[in-house]
Amino acid sequence: ESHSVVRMGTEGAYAPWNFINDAGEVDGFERELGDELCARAELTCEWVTNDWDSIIPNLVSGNYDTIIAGMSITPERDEIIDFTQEYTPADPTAFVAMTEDLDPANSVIAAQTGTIQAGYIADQGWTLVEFATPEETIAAVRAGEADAVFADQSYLAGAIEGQDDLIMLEQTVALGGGVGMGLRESDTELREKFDAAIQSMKDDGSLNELISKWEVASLFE
Amino acid sequence: MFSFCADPETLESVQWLACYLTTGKHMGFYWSFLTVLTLLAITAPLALIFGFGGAIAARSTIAPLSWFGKGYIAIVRGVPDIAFFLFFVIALDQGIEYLRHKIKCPDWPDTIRQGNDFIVCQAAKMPLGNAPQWVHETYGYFIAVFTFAIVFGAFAGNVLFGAMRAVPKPQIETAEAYGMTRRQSFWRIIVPQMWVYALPGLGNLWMVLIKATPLLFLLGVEDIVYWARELGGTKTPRFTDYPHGDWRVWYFLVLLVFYLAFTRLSEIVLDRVMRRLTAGQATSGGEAQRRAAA
Amino acid sequence: MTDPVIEIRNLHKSYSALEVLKGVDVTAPAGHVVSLIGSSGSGKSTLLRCANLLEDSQEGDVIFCGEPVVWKGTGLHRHPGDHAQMIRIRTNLSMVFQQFNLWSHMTILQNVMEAPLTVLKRDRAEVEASARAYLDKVGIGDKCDVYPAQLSGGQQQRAAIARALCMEPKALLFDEPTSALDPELEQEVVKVIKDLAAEGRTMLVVTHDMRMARDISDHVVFLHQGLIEEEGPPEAVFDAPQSERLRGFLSVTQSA
Amino acid sequence: MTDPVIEIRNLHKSYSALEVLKGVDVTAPAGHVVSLIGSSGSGKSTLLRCANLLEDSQEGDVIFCGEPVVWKGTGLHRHPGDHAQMIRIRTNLSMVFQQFNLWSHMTILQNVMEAPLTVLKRDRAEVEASARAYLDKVGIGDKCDVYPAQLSGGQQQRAAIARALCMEPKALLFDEPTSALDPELEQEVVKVIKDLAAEGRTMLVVTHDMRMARDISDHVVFLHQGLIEEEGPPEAVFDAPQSERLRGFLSVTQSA
Amino acid sequence: MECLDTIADYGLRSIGIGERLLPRENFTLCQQFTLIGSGMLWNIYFGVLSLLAGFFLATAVALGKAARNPVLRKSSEWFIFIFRGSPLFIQFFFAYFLFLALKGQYPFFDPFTAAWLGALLVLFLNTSAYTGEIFYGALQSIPKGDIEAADAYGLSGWSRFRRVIWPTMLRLAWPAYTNEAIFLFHSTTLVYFSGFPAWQQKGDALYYASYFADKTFNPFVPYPILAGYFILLTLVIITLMGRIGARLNRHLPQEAKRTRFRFRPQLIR
Ligand SMILES: Nc1ncnc2c1ncn2[C@@H]1O[C@H](COP(=O)(O)OP(=O)(O)OP(=O)(O)O)[C@@H](O)[C@H]1O
Ligand SMILES: Nc1ncnc2c1ncn2[C@@H]1O[C@H](COP(=O)(O)OP(=O)(O)OP(=O)(O)O)[C@@H](O)[C@H]1O
Ligand SMILES: [Mg+2]
Ligand SMILES: [Mg+2]
Repeated sequence: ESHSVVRMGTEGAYAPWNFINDAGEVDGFERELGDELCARAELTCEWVTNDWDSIIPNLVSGNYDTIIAGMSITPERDEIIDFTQEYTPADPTAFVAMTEDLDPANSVIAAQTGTIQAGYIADQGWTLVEFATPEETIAAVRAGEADAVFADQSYLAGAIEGQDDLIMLEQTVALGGGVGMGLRESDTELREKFDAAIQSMKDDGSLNELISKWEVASLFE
Repeated sequence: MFSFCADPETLESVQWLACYLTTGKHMGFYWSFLTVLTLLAITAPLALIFGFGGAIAARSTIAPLSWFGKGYIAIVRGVPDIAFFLFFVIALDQGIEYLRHKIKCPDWPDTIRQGNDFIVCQAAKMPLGNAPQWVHETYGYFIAVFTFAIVFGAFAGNVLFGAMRAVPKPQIETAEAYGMTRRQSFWRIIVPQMWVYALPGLGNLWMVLIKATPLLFLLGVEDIVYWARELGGTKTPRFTDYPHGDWRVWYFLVLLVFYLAFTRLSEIVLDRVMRRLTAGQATSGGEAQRRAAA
Repeated sequence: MTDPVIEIRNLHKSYSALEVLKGVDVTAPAGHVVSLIGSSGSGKSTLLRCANLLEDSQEGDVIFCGEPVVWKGTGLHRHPGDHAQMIRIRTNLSMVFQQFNLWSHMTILQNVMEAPLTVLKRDRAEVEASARAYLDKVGIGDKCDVYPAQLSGGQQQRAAIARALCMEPKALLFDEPTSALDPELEQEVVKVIKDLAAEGRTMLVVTHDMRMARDISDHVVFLHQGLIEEEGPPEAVFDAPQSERLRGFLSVTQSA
Repeated sequence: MTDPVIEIRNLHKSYSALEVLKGVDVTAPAGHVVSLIGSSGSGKSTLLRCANLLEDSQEGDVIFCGEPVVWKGTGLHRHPGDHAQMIRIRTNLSMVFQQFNLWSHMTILQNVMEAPLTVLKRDRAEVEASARAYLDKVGIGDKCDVYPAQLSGGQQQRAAIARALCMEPKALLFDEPTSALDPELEQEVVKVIKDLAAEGRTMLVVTHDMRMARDISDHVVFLHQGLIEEEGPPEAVFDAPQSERLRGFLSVTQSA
Repeated sequence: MECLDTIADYGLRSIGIGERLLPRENFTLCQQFTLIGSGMLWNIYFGVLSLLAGFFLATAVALGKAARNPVLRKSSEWFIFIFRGSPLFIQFFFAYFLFLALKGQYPFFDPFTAAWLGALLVLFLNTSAYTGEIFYGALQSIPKGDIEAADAYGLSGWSRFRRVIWPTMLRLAWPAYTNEAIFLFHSTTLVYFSGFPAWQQKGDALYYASYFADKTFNPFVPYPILAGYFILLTLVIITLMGRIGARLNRHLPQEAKRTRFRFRPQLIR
């Protein structure tokens, strides 16, 4: 199967990984990374945004060819689709609250509906309140509806920048694996191309450069 | 947009706002209003046609056709539009590609379902894999229109079915007594008279349809609500030249005004139509009109 | 002039439990006017409605111009079996309803032109001319462009008569065509009916007006509780009624 | 018996451009029956409708039992100003409509009982008894529990009459109360009207039946093109008509 | 039976009774049916209460809009306009926002930011506006003769309304009102989808359906299950409303029985 144009599916609502910039285009760490990978693999690429909820079904159904949307590699996902090797290491999950002294077990923790973070809080038996968008989780803390937000550190860092009332707590939790690019299981050829391209970026250090530029995760050793 | 927008940090508030409101992202926002309006303009007549077809089928004396019509009206009407949009569009898309695949690549060796994947030959892709982005977007848009029309067609079918039955029996009987066939009395008496009974229901449906457009994003179309959320959310200086706090309230207020204005416009038009339909009729509406005119 | 145009034989009709017609025979030869009289609720309107197949009857025959209606099913499930035949009969048989039943969404002129245009497919200009002529004839030529709801009762009734005439049918069914008309107009209608009969059209007329029945009829049928109690030429029926019931029915009219 | 119960003075009424009543005076003393005759479209129904305030009139007065209707506004905006008064007048003034206007969602018995129960707040058992009695009186006691759509034209008209009678009002307005009735029933209705007059009730009756008008009336009013052309006791009006128009109108009736 | 256990564990999960944790892996069909069904409790709760309460407000609003009194008329018109003129989720957004603000001021408003009260209130007002407009439309097409006869017999005010206008209004409005009832139940899926937060993973049917879709990456199982539940619910609504509708129309001649046996050779008529 040949791909004359590779359609790259992303969400566009998860800075700094991927977001829509002032010009209305997809921007962020993954945009830059994806463009570089396509250049190295000598592919013509096109960017497509899709709602997070249906991002995997639409890939499987062939509406685009890759998912490059800050998606952690988990065993469950890996059963349905294939992943390239990870292009960032696991990003820790962190809390943001109004005060330093937060005891998660006796607080109301906000998370985005259906995320692994929400699942984790439910597992712990803490009081979970779920909102449809990450934006609302932060608003809820400010409004006093929740005591803390539980989300990816890189996202929280970007979201509270310049907002003095909110504090990122020291405590972090490691959830999920590294982030990789998702592809259809039948699309082995394309996966190999991207794998090779990621490897070459790892090898020449350009990947680490990108990671530190966008502050999305820790660097590769 | 404006030449002075080069370095937004130095701007005064008015200029800043002018620059802010003309970013590419805002252009997307403005454009999406047009998207929504065209969606409505295409969906409404299409849904009416589907509904009319459904109602006619449901009234048919041929059992299978009548079951089909009633089934369509009852089942599609039964599913919440959100739930319908969440799986139907993908299914529809796959269905189209499946058919194209059967026609275009009859001797394709592999199966279409490979594990979790749905794979058809390149020629059967809809639109073709190498088509430019706007073709993909237009295709997605029309799939969305079609889906909306199917859903709202079922409701329109129900309204029209009821309206056809509300036409007083003697009126139809008279037509038959004058030798009109069922078909003739349907088109000459029932259809013209049913609008009076159907219009309030259809008007309501139109209002509901307008309010359903925020669901467009579920169908992969970037609509006004998507942009309002996107633009209104808190922006930190790292990712934008125009940082601001949570401005969703303001953006949603803009949407509110848009929807209210559009509703008002629709009401005025519907009111005119209703006035025409009730003119001279022996109903309280016609009576009120007569008294008002006096 | 003796071929029957409308022939009804042994007609039975029930509304679920209520038997309204219990075996009625009526024959109307070409160019004849047959009047149906009888007390309220005796089944006169029902008989007319059965004659042009608006109601299904359970037993008996309806024969129009020598052609018997083809039935399908029996008893309560009996209904006309040949659609084309039904249409053919109805276009040759116009009815004026007791409640007028003008189409409320059309102006008076449109009401009159509707069936000739859509059913008979006649030429529009020609139909319009004849519609206006008929409306003038019944005296409401000035009400062409108003809706039925804006007419007085008598005006509506006259519009309904014009509508039936404009079909120029072989036979007409009138259900109390003068109930809402003043004596002057009633005389006009009597004249119209007589003219129609002279043109060779056949008519079944339900009426409560004995004077009119006597004036126009070639034959009078007295219906009582779903059966024909007595019938005959008007002179016989009105001047020498045989049955007790008919004598009772007529006495009030005569005495006054 | 000479206090006027219904008094209409110089009444003017237009439907937008069409002037239907052009200054009409009608007086009906207690226990009197006043008949309105006139050709179709002359404004008889309109006059009745103005009398019980269903239509707003533009000029003139309506006086019921000596109490003049209070108006608000002028000209085309004139309408009754005192709601309580309007209700009071209407409950004492029942109307039988030309098109019957039975409430289609109620059975015949419910139709008759409705107003006495909800407006007059009379006792249910008593109202039911009297409703059944009135329905029997008009000969449709067996149709108590069916809906109007299942009745013949004459039966509907009789139900409408029973509905009006059951209100036991001071005055009644009849709009062609016998149009759908056969002569026998018509005589029944004439008898009912005479009985009511004997009980002291006042009536305004629109009719096309000159015989009936002569039978029942104390006073006959001939309406022509929105004006009273002639009026007087029945003998005078019918036997010695003064005006050209009335003579023309009556000639058809007499001659036959 | 394994499935019975699942039902026991999760049947009432949406209202916080039963298993604390949602299933995490090896999702069975039974689990999906049970949890989504459990979520339906909320959809039914929101739908039934707001529909019942809305019926009365809608009647009042429709009468208000038809009233001569300009204050009544204008306020009814504006009420209908605002709630019918804006998408439900914007109403949810502003209501939540407003309740949050009020809560900061007055403790009375504490429960309003929870869906069970806040969303219910919004849905109630929303359906009242839509239904009010439907009823108003029906009021406009009541046959003139019916009202005239009522007027002529001195029926006025409340009794004229209750005995003559109201039954006819309902009869004329019924098909559209049935549609509105269905729409209302459908809109209850928006409560947690975009509007109010879900606490402790207690949500409505759509909440659980998208939970499963998210975990299994397969929209073709949970959403059709959800659709199936709603079709059932809709059929119940249609049946109930149809019964009432038949009662409202019981005076019309029963034509259906007769025509059923007719076969007409045309495909379309
Ligand atoms: N709602 C209306 N709008 C406009 N014109 C009307 C309306 N109702 C009646 N008219 C006109 O007013 C005139 C008088 O009508 P009305 O019903 O009073 O006549 P009528 O004397 O009762 O006649 P009939 O004996 O035929 O019942 C008629 O010419 C009629 O066309
Ligand atoms: N749709 C119906 N359902 C049940 N019964 C009906 C129906 N239509 C008429 N009837 C009954 O059938 C009988 C005959 O009615 P029909 O209308 O033929 O009487 P009619 O002779 O025309 O009387 P009128 O002179 O009063 O018009 C009446 O008793 C009536 O109640
Ligand atoms: Mg009859
Ligand atoms: Mg009249």
